[in-house]
Amino acid sequence: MRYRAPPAEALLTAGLDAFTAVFHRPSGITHLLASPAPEILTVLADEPLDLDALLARLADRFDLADADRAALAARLDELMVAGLVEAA
Amino acid sequence: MRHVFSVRIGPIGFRVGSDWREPIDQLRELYRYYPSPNLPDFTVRLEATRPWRRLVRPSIRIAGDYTLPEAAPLPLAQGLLAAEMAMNLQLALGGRRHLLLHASCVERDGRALLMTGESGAGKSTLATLLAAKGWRFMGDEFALIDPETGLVHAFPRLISLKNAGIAAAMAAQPDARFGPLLAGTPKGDIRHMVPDGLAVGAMDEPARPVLLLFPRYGHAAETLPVRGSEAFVRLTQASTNYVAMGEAGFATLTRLVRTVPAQAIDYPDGAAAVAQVEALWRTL
Amino acid sequence: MNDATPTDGQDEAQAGDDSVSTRRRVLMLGAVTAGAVVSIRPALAQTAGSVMNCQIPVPDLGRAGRFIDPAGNVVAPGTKGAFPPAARPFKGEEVKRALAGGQLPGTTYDSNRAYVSYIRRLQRGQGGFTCFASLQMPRA
Amino acid sequence: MADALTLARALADPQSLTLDTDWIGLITTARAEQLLGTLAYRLDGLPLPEDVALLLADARTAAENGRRAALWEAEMARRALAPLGCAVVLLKGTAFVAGGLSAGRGRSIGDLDILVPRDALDAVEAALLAAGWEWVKPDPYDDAYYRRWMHELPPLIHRERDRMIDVHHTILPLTARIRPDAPALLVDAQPLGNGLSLLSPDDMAVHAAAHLFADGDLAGGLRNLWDIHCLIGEHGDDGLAARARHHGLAREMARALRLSRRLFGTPPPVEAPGWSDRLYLRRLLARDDWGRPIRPLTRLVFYIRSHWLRMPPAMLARHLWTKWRRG
Repeated sequence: MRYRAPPAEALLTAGLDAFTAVFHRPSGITHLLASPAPEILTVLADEPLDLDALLARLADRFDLADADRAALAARLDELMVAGLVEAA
Repeated sequence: MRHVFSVRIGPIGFRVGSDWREPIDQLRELYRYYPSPNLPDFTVRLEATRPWRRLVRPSIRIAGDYTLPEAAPLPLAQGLLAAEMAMNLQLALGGRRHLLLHASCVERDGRALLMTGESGAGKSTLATLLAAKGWRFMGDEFALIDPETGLVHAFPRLISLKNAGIAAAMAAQPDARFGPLLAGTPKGDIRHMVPDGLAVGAMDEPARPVLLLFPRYGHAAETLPVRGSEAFVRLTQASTNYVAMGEAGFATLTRLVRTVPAQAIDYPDGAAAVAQVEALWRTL
Repeated sequence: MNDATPTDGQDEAQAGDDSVSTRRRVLMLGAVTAGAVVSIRPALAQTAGSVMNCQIPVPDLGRAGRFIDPAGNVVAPGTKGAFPPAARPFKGEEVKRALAGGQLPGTTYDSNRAYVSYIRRLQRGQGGFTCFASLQMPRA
Repeated sequence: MADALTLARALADPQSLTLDTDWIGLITTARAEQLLGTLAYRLDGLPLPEDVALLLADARTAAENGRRAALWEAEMARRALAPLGCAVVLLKGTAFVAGGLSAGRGRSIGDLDILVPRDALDAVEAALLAAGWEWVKPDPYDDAYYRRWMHELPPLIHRERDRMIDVHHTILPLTARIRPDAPALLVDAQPLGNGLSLLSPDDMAVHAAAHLFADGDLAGGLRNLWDIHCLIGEHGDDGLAARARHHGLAREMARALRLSRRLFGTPPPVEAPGWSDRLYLRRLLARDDWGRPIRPLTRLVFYIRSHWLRMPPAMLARHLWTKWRRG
């Protein structure tokens, strides 16, 4: 399964200390995101990716302290429940 | 309706209709120095729960543009309270031109201090104490943030004093005008106080928010900074229309918490709180 | 009404991230304990409760006339061991006292327990829920 | 006594409003009939007093936020139901805005209403429960009642978004004497291209008429009649009468056309309103300039009628008896 995030223009973001406040235009819902959720959305905004490709892409851009596939899947589940990520 | 009264409080206009004369007479007296609206934003109805309850054991149903199905009826003797609750409810549920924060607000030199917290935290008491010290009282229920400018607009409705607060306020401000004592309401004894002349006279002048306080009564004096993310979440919960305002609400609130410092203050009594606030104000 | 405000645990996981600008940022995928997404929900109940004087009918109007069993379920009128509907809706303050261990007016020890169980089980969309939720808000 | 006729005229012919209009009365009536957003779009661009223009601009913003929330709820239902592969047809307000129809302009939208095939009902229910929707009433009696007698699942609410969904398998309760052809509704539904569909234009109008006159007590009826006016204004009435007859709803559709013609000037010339139409008009307009419901006797007649439509006589007697005992 591949994951799709909304295009950048669908989100308004505001950094608030350690968090990112996100207004999701299609839903009108505000979310407060903690890392790594904003980073996942940024990477997926370019193109839909499956779990392994996403993990690789994140590893390209960041020093992953725990390149944990299950942890990433759990984060994606949270984003899907919130409607910020959907199955492509 | 039989008896009608219109009033503008800050930028918000109300039209109140009533099956009885008494609440309207009381409103007219207490809001004597307030202007009339060109076009009321909201309509409030104080109506009999049943046709015969207009005369027999009169019981007021609070109605209007917006209602809560669970609102309890009130006896006619508490008609003024019913009108005030109903006006607050219209704004809380129907207001869309401003981001509404459940907060009290005072102003000095064109700069506004916002205080928000649960009822009992003392935001209303603090606002009246500061007003007695020369600050301009802008409101003790809602602060109205303008999405275009980020300025806060005053909403200086009648101040609702409760229980022990009644005697304290009457002692502190013997010249103020008071409504009738409403004994035994669901919120205890209540008496309304008319905001002072400065508050009413300058109510059309907005102010720039410069400090956000989360006061807490009954603890040793302490002042702690509140981070933007925490202030943001707490204010979304202190707003009646944050979600309904959509994108404008998000832009307004993120701008507020990113530009205005927030502090939590615990205070043991009013005098200490005023000292804490004025100390914070000097650091700005 | 959101019940999951960000936790301090999350913050610690984040601390220092912003200060690192020259090096590549470190990302932890599994560090968040309370979740990485908190969605903001309308706060109507809390604020409505503070500007309004609310009441809770037992049971709600959609099920008026039906009985309340000792566990707080709504059951058919006349069910053995269940209690008839409350004669009048309870006021917010009365419910608050009952939730704190007091007794609802006009109730017996047993019917009070049944009614309080019913009120505790109220859900969104049911009559009285907004009032109940406003009473549940933590007091600072 | 003032009634909602001023509002109906303002919607039908905004140019007819004069500057000395009782604006607050008009606005209050429109709010109470859930038509303020609609009115705000109808009056957009006309010369208006400044305060009126500002208030109506707020109402348009509010309607736009409501439109977005309604479409998002449909999208979330689509995501939850996509794996089932069954038809999911949007109904009422959400359908109007999803189709970009004039009936959706400024319309207030509450619950999400969808139509699915009856044999997919169990799977739809399970998929929604798995995706975060919950029963509003965890009450076995009500549940049994719904499943036996209603045209929809008991209402579900989403635990995060607090929005209700009504899942229908036909457009009238099974207790009603009229049985619309539900499979035909699904067969002729028009796909939106994203996995969701809309009823055909004729079926949309027939559904609106059924909802207005064959179900319920006409509460909010003025808005529903405005929907019908807009739908017919946009798609015409070719074949409409025949389609309504096919669903057993010819009388309801004809009445809708007569009343909509009378109140809003809907184009197709139809026969003149009869004496019973006058009673319906009295009910549809039973709202004064303070937003109060008026004409209690007329309202009572339609309240009793709504139960008559839904229930067999013995069941009705039992129901009214229970209601009466409750006071």
